[in-house]
Amino acid sequence: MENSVLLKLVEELAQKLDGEFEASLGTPVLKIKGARTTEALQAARNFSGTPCEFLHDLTAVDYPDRNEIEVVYHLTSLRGPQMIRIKAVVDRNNPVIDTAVRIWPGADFMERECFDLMGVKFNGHPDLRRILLWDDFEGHPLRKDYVTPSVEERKRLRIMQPGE
Amino acid sequence: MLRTDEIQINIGPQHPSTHGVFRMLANLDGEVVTKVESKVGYLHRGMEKLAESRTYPQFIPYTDRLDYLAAIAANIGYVQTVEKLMGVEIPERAEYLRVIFFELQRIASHLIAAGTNSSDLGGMTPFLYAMADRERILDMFEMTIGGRLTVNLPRIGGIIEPPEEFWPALKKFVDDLPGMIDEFNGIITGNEIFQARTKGVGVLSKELAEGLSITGPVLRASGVKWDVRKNAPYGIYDRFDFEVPTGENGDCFDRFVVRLREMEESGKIIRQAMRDIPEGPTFAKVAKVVKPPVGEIFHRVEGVRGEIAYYVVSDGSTKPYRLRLRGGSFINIQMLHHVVPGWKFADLIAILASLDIVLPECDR
Amino acid sequence: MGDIASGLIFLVFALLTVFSAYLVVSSKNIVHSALFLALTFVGVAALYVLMNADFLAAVQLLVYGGAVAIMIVFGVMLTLRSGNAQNSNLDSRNALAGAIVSLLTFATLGLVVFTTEPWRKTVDLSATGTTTGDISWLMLTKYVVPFEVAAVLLLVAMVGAIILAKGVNDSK
Amino acid sequence: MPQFGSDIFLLIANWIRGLFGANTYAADVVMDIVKFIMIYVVLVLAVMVFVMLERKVCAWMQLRVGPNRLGPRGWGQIIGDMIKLMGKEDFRPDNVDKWPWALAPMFFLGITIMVFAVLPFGRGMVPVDLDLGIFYILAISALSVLPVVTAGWASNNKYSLLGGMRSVAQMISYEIPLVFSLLGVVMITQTFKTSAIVEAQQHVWFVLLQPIGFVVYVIAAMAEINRAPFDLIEAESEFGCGYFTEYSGLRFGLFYLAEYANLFLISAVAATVFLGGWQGPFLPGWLWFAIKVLFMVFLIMWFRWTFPRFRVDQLMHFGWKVLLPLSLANIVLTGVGIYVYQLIFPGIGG
Repeated sequence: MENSVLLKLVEELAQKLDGEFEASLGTPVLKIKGARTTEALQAARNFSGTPCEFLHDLTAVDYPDRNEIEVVYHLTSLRGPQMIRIKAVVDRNNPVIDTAVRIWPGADFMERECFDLMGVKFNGHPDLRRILLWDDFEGHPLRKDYVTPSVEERKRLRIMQPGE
Repeated sequence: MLRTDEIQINIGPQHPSTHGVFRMLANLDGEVVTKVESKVGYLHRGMEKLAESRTYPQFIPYTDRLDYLAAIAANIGYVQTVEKLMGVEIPERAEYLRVIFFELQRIASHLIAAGTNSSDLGGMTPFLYAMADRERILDMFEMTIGGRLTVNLPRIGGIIEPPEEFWPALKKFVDDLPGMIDEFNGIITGNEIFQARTKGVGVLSKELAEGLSITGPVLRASGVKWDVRKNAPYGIYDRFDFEVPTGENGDCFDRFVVRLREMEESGKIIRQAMRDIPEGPTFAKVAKVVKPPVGEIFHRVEGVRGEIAYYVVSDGSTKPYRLRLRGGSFINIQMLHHVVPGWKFADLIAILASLDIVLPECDR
Repeated sequence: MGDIASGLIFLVFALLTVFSAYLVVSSKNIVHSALFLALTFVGVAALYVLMNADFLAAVQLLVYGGAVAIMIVFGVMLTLRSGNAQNSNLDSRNALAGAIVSLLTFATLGLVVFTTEPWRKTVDLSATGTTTGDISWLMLTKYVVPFEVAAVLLLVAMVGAIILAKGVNDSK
Repeated sequence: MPQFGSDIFLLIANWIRGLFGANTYAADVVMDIVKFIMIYVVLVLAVMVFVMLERKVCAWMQLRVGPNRLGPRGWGQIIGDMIKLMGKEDFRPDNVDKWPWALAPMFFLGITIMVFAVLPFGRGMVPVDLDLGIFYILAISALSVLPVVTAGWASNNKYSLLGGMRSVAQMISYEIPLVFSLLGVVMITQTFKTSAIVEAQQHVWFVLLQPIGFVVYVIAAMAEINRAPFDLIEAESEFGCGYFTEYSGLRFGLFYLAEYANLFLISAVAATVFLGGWQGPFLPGWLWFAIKVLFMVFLIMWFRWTFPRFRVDQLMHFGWKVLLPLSLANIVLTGVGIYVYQLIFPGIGG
């Protein structure tokens, strides 16, 4: 079965990159340190037999109790049904990770969104700006400790400041 | 060579051909676009954040609002994700009904895509034809649940059973579908001007499409034979016999034609589903309080505008710890930056039209 | 009564032409100058009509009003840097020189007109009975060589314009 | 002999002239004024009908009903549209170039109205029967580029400016095939006079003798007045509304009026030059003219509601590389045809 090949490949990769490996509902999950992301992505892209060369999704999950943010990459393929999930763990106080734009130009918007909503900084991203929220928005709303402003506060925000 | 100044022109957020509040900042050298920057986020509602404070079933109506032209696609994607996370098996009949409704929604949405594509190129009439045809699908939705645009049909564990009069209407629609597509081929696809405007315009190469994570009809128009329904089947899609239409050149014309052919294939799927659908209940037994186990799930369905994927992180409570929505539009938009420069301003409109984005899905 | 009316009409159009010609040089906004120039051309066409030169009037409208004026307006509008249209017409310090040149030109033209005998030359060829017919007759018989020479000249000018616009290197 | 019914307008004209007795000069002046007013009245009425017709035709093409609330079968909408346009606020944005902006719509309409002076609306119903008829039409309509580009520039809006830029390129390019397409007919009739051209079509319409000319004329004329599929100037999916983006109220109404007046104009010229003008059996001449104009208007609306829009460079290519050679070939063919005709029937023609 193709899936077992993939599981084995990911397991080997996990050992090589001192990451953790698990299989969650049949999907191989590779959890690594943020610094090894590019290596992991490149390796997953070039898996022999079952390459996961299509960056399906890029997002991040906030774990304030562990003081970690996981940047989650879902890699799939356009040749077969394989899919792996790579979780890159970064420090919550200083979330910095290397960009994937050099591997997939399509990571551009997804990384910008991740930066916008989760505050993860992507090293080497050509144009890392907020994308969905406005430029002078404060905070990163998808973090668990983000306090949604009250209605009054939001009304105040909606009024354009002079000079905008 | 005479040197000319560029002008920077704002297209949107209110503009007839951006289909919503999408804004592009285009640099024009005469008629030629030298650079385009897309600005999204005007419709950002923080869906992913909202999901964290809603229970699982409460979030279903939000997925309607994700892509207002293909509400059922997002609905079904979401409920399937949660079911997969919980390990719920739904009855056969419900699976078939989901396929029928999903494909009907795909046809409805592609009709709009084809119509607006034409109207963006100046041909208003096909748009109205498309609307008239789509009306019949919306009527069927209305019969079933009362809603027309944001239908909210599926539930976790099943789907609403359509009423008696739904089936003859569906049969008639599926029988008329080839005629409708012929009509479209006659009025738009075969039109000389339409072909001149779209053939060879905005070519998206196979490599670029893959690198840009593009999915859906746009990817297929670039010649990649990839359809989740076929290649990584979910639900009961492996039971149906259908083609995955692909284009050859990846130009606007191919993107248009791929959509038309997908409608035909959807018609085929519906016909097979109508033939095979068993009798029985449409709801599985699911606990009143949906409480998935701790875990993570990434589930993708072949949405109308690209793959819709949900990544749900559950901490065992009634609310998702984190819910990530991946819509086709948001990622497909990136194509504009890479493809548009060098084309004429009118081509920019044609390319955007052929991309068929829906802004709520993009901004979430 | 008819003479008075035509005299009045002449006066109106003559004033319009002269006044808009004046505004061409005095307007502060160069686009307005260009537009007034177009108006001047139209006024001249109207004067031609009053002189029974209806073909000439139509040509004046077609060529000067429909093409030359538009090219000038278009060129001025597009080469203008945005924002300073209000004060874009350069205030020439050579007003005196300009006046002298204009006067000399006017005097020369006047001299030519009045020394030609008879100065109100009317064509009595009337091969066809209409001005158009006469002009075409003359053009294709007596003046066929100048006509063709002008055509060749225009062709050369057109080729030159294309080369200027496209650039020599590009065309190789 | 003028018959009652067919030449009712001539009878009225003669009656008015009769009121002045021997004073022909006063009669001429009064008749000129009457003619001018009549042109205007006919124009406005025609435009009102066309606007309504456009909505009805487009509704019919698009499987819709169209306006159906006001008046019988919705035809009261004509009045409603007009009142709405007049009742709107005349909104002038800041930073427009005031005078050019304000005058452009008036000049646009004025130029169009001027052309109507030479059209034969029926037998003996040419307001001013100029020797130069056709040439006059072309000369005057050449001017109509100027208000468009002025409006585009003066609006101080990039959409408008781009629309204006396109208008110059488009209208000037298509003017050339337009002129040449009419030249074939002029060669056959050897006159520019519109009334004479209509007389010459007593036996055979020129659409049969000049099919290429007719096709080129219709296409070029549609481009000249910016009707779809050549409506790049106001391509709403690209530029919002092109050169009249910044206009509202009655000024917009003037553009609107002028646009439909132009539609009337090209249909009327087509009817006059190619479709035999007022010639036709049984019915009075002016009615024949109206029918032919309506037919042309319907044809052009049909094109509008079925075709997508060209791209700007395709439009240029089509104009310069297809229409212009076609119209030139048509002239050569016509010349050869006339020569051959004269060889076979010597002594006919000049």
